[in-house]
Amino acid sequence: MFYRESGDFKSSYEQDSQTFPIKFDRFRYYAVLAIAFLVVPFVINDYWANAILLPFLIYAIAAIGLNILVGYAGQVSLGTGGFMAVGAYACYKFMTMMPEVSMFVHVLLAGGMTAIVCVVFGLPSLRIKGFYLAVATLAAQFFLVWLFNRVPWFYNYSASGQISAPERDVFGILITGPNAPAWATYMFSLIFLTLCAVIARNLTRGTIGRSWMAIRDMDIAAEIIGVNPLKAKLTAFAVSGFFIGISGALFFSVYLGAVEVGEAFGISKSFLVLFMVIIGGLGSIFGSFAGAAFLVLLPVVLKVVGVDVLGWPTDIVAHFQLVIVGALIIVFLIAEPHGMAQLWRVAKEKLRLWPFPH
Amino acid sequence: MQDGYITADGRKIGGVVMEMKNITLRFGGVVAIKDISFDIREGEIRAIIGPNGAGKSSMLNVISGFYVPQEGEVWFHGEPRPQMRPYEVAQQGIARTFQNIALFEGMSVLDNVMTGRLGHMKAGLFSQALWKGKAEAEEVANREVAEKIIDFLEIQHIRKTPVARLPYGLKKRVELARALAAEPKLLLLDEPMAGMNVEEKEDMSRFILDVNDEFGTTIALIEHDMGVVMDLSDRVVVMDYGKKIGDGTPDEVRNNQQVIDAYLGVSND
Amino acid sequence: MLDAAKTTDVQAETLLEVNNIEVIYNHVILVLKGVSLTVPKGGIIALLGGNGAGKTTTLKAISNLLRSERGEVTKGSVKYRGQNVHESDPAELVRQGVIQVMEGRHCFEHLTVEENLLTGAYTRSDGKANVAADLEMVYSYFPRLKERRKSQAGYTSGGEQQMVAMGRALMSRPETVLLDEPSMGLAPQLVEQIFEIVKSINEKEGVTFLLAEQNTNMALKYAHYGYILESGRIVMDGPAAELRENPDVKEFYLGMSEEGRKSFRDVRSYRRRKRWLS
Amino acid sequence: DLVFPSLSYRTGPYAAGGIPFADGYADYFTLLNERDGGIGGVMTKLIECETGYNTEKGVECYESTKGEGALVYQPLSTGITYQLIPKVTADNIPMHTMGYGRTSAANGEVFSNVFNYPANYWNGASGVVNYLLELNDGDIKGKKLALVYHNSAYGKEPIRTLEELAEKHGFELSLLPVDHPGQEQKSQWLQIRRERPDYVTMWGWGVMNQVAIQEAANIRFPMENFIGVWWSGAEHDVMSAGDAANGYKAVTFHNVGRDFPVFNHIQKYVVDTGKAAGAGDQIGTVLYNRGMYAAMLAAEAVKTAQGIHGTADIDAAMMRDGMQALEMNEAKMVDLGMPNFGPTFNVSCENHGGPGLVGVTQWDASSQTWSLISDFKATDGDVIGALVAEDSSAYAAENNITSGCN
Amino acid sequence: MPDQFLFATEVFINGLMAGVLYALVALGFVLIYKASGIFNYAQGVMALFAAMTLVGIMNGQVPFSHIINAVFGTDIHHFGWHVPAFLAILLTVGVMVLFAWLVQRLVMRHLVGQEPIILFMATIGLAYFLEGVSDLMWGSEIKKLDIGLPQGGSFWIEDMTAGLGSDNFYGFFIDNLDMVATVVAALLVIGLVLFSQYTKQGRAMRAVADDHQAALSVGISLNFIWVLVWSVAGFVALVAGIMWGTKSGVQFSLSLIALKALPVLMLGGFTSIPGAIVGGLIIGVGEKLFEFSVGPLVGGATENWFAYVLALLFLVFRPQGLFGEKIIERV
Ligand SMILES: Nc1ncnc2c1ncn2[C@@H]1O[C@H](COP(=O)(O)OP(=O)(O)OP(=O)(O)O)[C@@H](O)[C@H]1O
Ligand SMILES: Nc1ncnc2c1ncn2[C@@H]1O[C@H](COP(=O)(O)OP(=O)(O)OP(=O)(O)O)[C@@H](O)[C@H]1O
Ligand SMILES: [Mg+2]
Ligand SMILES: [Mg+2]
Repeated sequence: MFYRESGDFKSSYEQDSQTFPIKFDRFRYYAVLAIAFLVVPFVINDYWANAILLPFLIYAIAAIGLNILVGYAGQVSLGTGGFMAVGAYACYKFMTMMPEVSMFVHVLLAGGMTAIVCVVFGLPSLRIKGFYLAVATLAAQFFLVWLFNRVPWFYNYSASGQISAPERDVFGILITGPNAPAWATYMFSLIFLTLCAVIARNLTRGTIGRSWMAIRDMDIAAEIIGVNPLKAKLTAFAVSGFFIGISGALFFSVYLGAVEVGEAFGISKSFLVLFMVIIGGLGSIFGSFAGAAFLVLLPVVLKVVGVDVLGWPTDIVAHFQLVIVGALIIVFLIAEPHGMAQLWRVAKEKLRLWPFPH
Repeated sequence: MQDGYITADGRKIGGVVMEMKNITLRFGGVVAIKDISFDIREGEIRAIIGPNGAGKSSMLNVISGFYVPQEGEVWFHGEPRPQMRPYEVAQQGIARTFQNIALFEGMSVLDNVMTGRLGHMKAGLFSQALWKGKAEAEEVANREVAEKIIDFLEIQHIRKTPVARLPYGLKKRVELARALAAEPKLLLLDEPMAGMNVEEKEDMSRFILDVNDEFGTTIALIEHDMGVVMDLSDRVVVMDYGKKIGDGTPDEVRNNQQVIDAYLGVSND
Repeated sequence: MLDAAKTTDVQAETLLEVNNIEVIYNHVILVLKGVSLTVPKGGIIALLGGNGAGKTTTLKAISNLLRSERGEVTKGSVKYRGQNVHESDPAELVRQGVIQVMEGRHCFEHLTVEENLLTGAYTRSDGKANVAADLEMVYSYFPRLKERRKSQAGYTSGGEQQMVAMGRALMSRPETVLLDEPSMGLAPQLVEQIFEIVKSINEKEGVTFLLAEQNTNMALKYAHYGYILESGRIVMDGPAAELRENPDVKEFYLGMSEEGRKSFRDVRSYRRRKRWLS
Repeated sequence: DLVFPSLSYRTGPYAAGGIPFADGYADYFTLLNERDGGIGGVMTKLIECETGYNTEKGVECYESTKGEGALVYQPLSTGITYQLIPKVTADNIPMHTMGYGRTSAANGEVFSNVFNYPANYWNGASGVVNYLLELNDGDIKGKKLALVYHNSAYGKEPIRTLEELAEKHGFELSLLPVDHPGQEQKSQWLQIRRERPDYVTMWGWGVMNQVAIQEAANIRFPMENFIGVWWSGAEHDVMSAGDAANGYKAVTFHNVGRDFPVFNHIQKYVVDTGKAAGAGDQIGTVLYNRGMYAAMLAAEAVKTAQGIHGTADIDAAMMRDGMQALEMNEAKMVDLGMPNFGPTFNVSCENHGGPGLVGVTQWDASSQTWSLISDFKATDGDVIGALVAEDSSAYAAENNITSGCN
Repeated sequence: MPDQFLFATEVFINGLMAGVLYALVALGFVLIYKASGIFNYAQGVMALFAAMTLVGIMNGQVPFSHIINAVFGTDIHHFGWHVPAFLAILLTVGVMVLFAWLVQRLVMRHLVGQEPIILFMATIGLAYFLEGVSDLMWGSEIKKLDIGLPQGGSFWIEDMTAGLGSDNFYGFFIDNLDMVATVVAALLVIGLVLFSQYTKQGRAMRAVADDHQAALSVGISLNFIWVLVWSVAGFVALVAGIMWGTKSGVQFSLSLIALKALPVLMLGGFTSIPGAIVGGLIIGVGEKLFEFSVGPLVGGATENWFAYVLALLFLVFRPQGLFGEKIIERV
């Protein structure tokens, strides 16, 4: 009904390349932003912040980052965990080396650092493709984890090799440490997520985005029509690394507060973020959000339903959780291989034709 | 460099822009191109024909730098072209279409056409990330060019359609649009009309002629439809299993016995 | 060449019957809007139409390859020898004798040319000797393939791949062949040769052909009957000979006007002309 | 109700260890409810939350249970412990990390809400060395000790202590890290075979334990000279090596076997009434005992807190006080049906770690049982105390904690 | 001979053996990749599942007893019989075939013609699913797997070689189980190579990997091919599960051995059966020698990343792995 493109004419190309060319979408987008920024901070509590919203926001950033690499540039990476670790450790080092600087800066610097590391590990992508590349990125994953585990300088020589986030603030408001208020950690992550999403959107709708997609869809043809593969791939690794680094930094400092590299940034993290991206939809920013929400929320929901509502033993619920998540992934892929974002798109197309079936 | 001439229908053909000198290309035991030389003049429509597997597409790949010939040189604008990567070749103003359509399937038609303009867009990463200043202005300006080409090729109605959904013939047209968007000086077309019916071929011919007329674009064209080749091209190179067996105006080629034996066959109307 | 007389004697038994089918891609894109056609046993039927008319879709709907492209026959039925084939697996159809040569070659890139041809004989169980004989037959049709038999299909030229695709289909000793643009990308002699092959197989072995073709001229020359498809609907059908004489077909599909063939260079206006439907 | 969250892991790579512990922890509280009607008349309530040994899930568990009036956390994972240390301190909920977690949390002046009595890893390391000293009549100069450890925060814990002790006693220490999960240890054991250390000690967990014991058997390393920490000394660790594992040892801070009256009660009140957390077949296994022991210590701390605050329905802050004032003596233990089940000790504000008494157990493959072969003995307080002071003051400095007792 | 050299040789030999064990897992990946272009992430979990099923059958465990007991309040665990190893293996093979059929039926046939990454993702879903199911079915405690394979170092070899070096050298240590694994792996590889190169089904398998649609169009039944390869992959998983399970007991971590197989795959080439073996040997030897020589200098535990870095280095020179099919790059 309300989903009408007609009557919503665009008279310039600026308007046509907007993020949300349809008025209704735009409206909904502002509504979501308003709720996220103006309502949620006032009603948030520790549980919602720490168990649901923070992981969602932070994983969404990582998913956007990985989506740029996998979904837009077509370079499948399984090194996400390792790159998040770079973000986390860089952030930790910056936090302890320059305690007086705003947390905001630390996180950005951590992102930058990760971008550099990511580019280095992206170099083989110039020769290695497809699943070979995916497996090759595992080299980054294992090497980085080993490095952070092995070299005491990274964890400031602490006895056990764990790093824990000291208290740091932004404009006097505590952001890290146990005393940081839930709303502050939430807002801090939300701001980063919004920033990342906007940047990602801008990059992907412009020149860079198109050269990434060209490389993804057919790298040889792309090169022949004038895309510099070196530049396209490495910028993708850099931008992706920047986002993933930010998410790693937030993951460590704001969300968990203390991490052990092998456990927090192990290979399962790489897979988790990749799932988010694929389930959400490759090559879609919205999909990154959807995928992160899905994989953060689903286990919690299943747990609540299974343990709290149905009162089943926790282990049976945990096993069923695996079974259900696995089955849902398959069901989703069968229903729509291009992810939740595509489901949404098809739904919109249908709405547009409504009430006619096609 | 020789001077140009005026064709029968009044088009001006300039000097030689590209010259292939004794190109030999081998793949393991297969010799795809055997010591072939020919030139392409500015503003002309140059056809390359020959039986299947003769090495025509390979020749285009050599021109666009994707294949590196074992022997021979490519001269461009009167000087030997150094060994370069395909994207550098493209940046010199050479655009092309592919025999087995090579569109970016995950993108819309418009985005595909816009990729053709990548070489003309220079905004930096930061400007693009913020979508302010140069990036936005550039996007709009280039979009206008792309839209003009979309209009020209009459594909406005599918502008936003993902190319994966298009039928074969339209894909070919989108590919042409993408190549044209680069505003190339030399356009290489590899069987642009395969899989089209007569009416569509007529349209396609029209587009090609107009590009050539309006922008003065030099065109090298591979095609198996002799009607099209003979009608459109100024000069024709004939290849047969890697060797050049004919080169000249359509009429000369049509009457060349070797060409008739190897390629045209007897009953050609 | 064929004449009208020939078309009548093949009118015998209906092999394939497509009844008013509707096809939707991705649950939303309606492509075929009620297509019906019948293919008699031993006939060569041409399916003509412009780009995007739905020829490929029709063929895929018959061979059931649609499903793997997220397309779906939502209405109507496809019957082969009176049996509904809607549910059967494409491989099952091949075993029943219906094989499709897909548009755009679709060779097995990593297999050699010869291996590609041999996969065509996958469903056969009449012994190695017969398969070998047919392999020789295919090589005799396409000598070029014999030269390239040991190279990976991915590295052969476009036309060579087209030959591989054709040859591969012939290797299965089909009863009915669905040919999608067999002449695309082939050199002129070969185009004629392909049609000659089709004709001879049709005549000698009684194989039925349904071919989607852009080369209307050739198609109508060899086919017995033709259907013209436009925007997902059949707009005209009739014996090939009649279609060839139809003035509209002549103008739009054969490129001939009253004065005979126009030069491509002389077509000055490319604005859309008359359509049967729009 | 008295709420006890149990952050268990019955799935994932360490499930085999997590299940018996969680069962023991749960069954003891069930026993208290069934037999005694709770503690001090207030029923206990166990909230189990599956972590899968994963820190993020651990945080989720913590956040979702802390609102329910949780009295004490037993996170059962070093990773989760590090995570929760600042959180429980801010929320003023006590946390008990028995035989794992952050060792320097023994310093209660810095870690006000974290307890790791009765023993920690450094006690464990020292316990191993003391035991070797005992075997060698107090002189292990020039002997070689190899440490095979899980390459994680947990596995690295004993290194500092062992290094100090190596210097002190003049033995040679070589370090052999094994990466998670530890399925492949050929390199490490070939190296051991080459170097022929006199003793091997192990800080392993999960599949790493079994593989190590199997590999030790393969190279015919004498099992008596192979001593694991308490997380490398359960039945399933030795079982898969079969007879070859006979004689393998592990240090411990609690007793083993099912020869205690309390188990009869559990059998009667819990298992036979169908209220057991697991299948009921784990009673008396090492990790079950440990879980139960942890629950018992928690219950005793509740009783202490109830005594201090004069109310039966205590909250988390009171629980902390109870834990800080906990006294375990033999009389109490006999009363509870657990004579000599663990060392006797007192907790104080300064010392959250107890006295660090460590015993040694040994595996007998023919009877398929572990038995205590050396009673709970003191460990090297000088070395450990210095290390605790150093590490905790570093933590205090990093986090602006003013240490001291209130 | 100098001892150091003998030690290095010993490490080398053990590296070879370890490599064979990796290769056993890698083989399963190769099979499925070769036959459908699918990178089957679930291969490791399949090994776990197969091994668990084998132990469960041998011990007469009641499947899903845990849930049954939880739901119905019953207390059943065992049927009370013991199945001989040989029979149990046969039954397990049957279960794996059934599993293959289910995979085809419920997953693969709905994903015909999808991009590789989507199929990859589906196998990840499958891995989760199977992991949950195997735990529910057989419980998550550690199980001992003993089908009578010899274990422990071979005394014979040790004694024979002890004299080669000084007193510090005790002879070569070679694990009996590893030797068995080597023989089994060799047999498997020979069988599989014969199957995929010289049979019609083998050719069809490779065709399917190239182009699902075209394979369908020539009458290759994807469903049949898939059931076939997944069954074979299930069998290979069982073999790997037996070898690794005997070594370390059957428990969750068995599924993680997949991670050890990936560099092997990458190095050998995703599509090559002999590649899996050669890759395995190179990785095994490489990582062991590196740990032996460089490990002590950098603090050890280098094996995990070194395997990947080594494979990466090879790839930079041969992007399709040592024996992988050349990646066709054409326009
Ligand atoms: N990369 C390659 N590796 C091996 N052989 C190749 C390669 N590229 C082309 N060839 C071979 O070189 C010959 C020429 O191929 P090319 O594609 O140039 O033919 P073509 O003239 O374009 O034919 P068609 O009209 O069929 O497209 C063919 O025999 C082909 O098999
Ligand atoms: N996978 C698909 N998803 C969505 N739409 C599709 C898909 N395949 C084809 N179509 C649409 O179906 C219509 C018919 O396409 P089809 O390929 O059948 O045409 P055709 O007659 O074979 O054309 P051509 O001669 O160019 O091959 C086209 O408009 C096309 O956009
Ligand atoms: Mg060609
Ligand atoms: Mg078509």
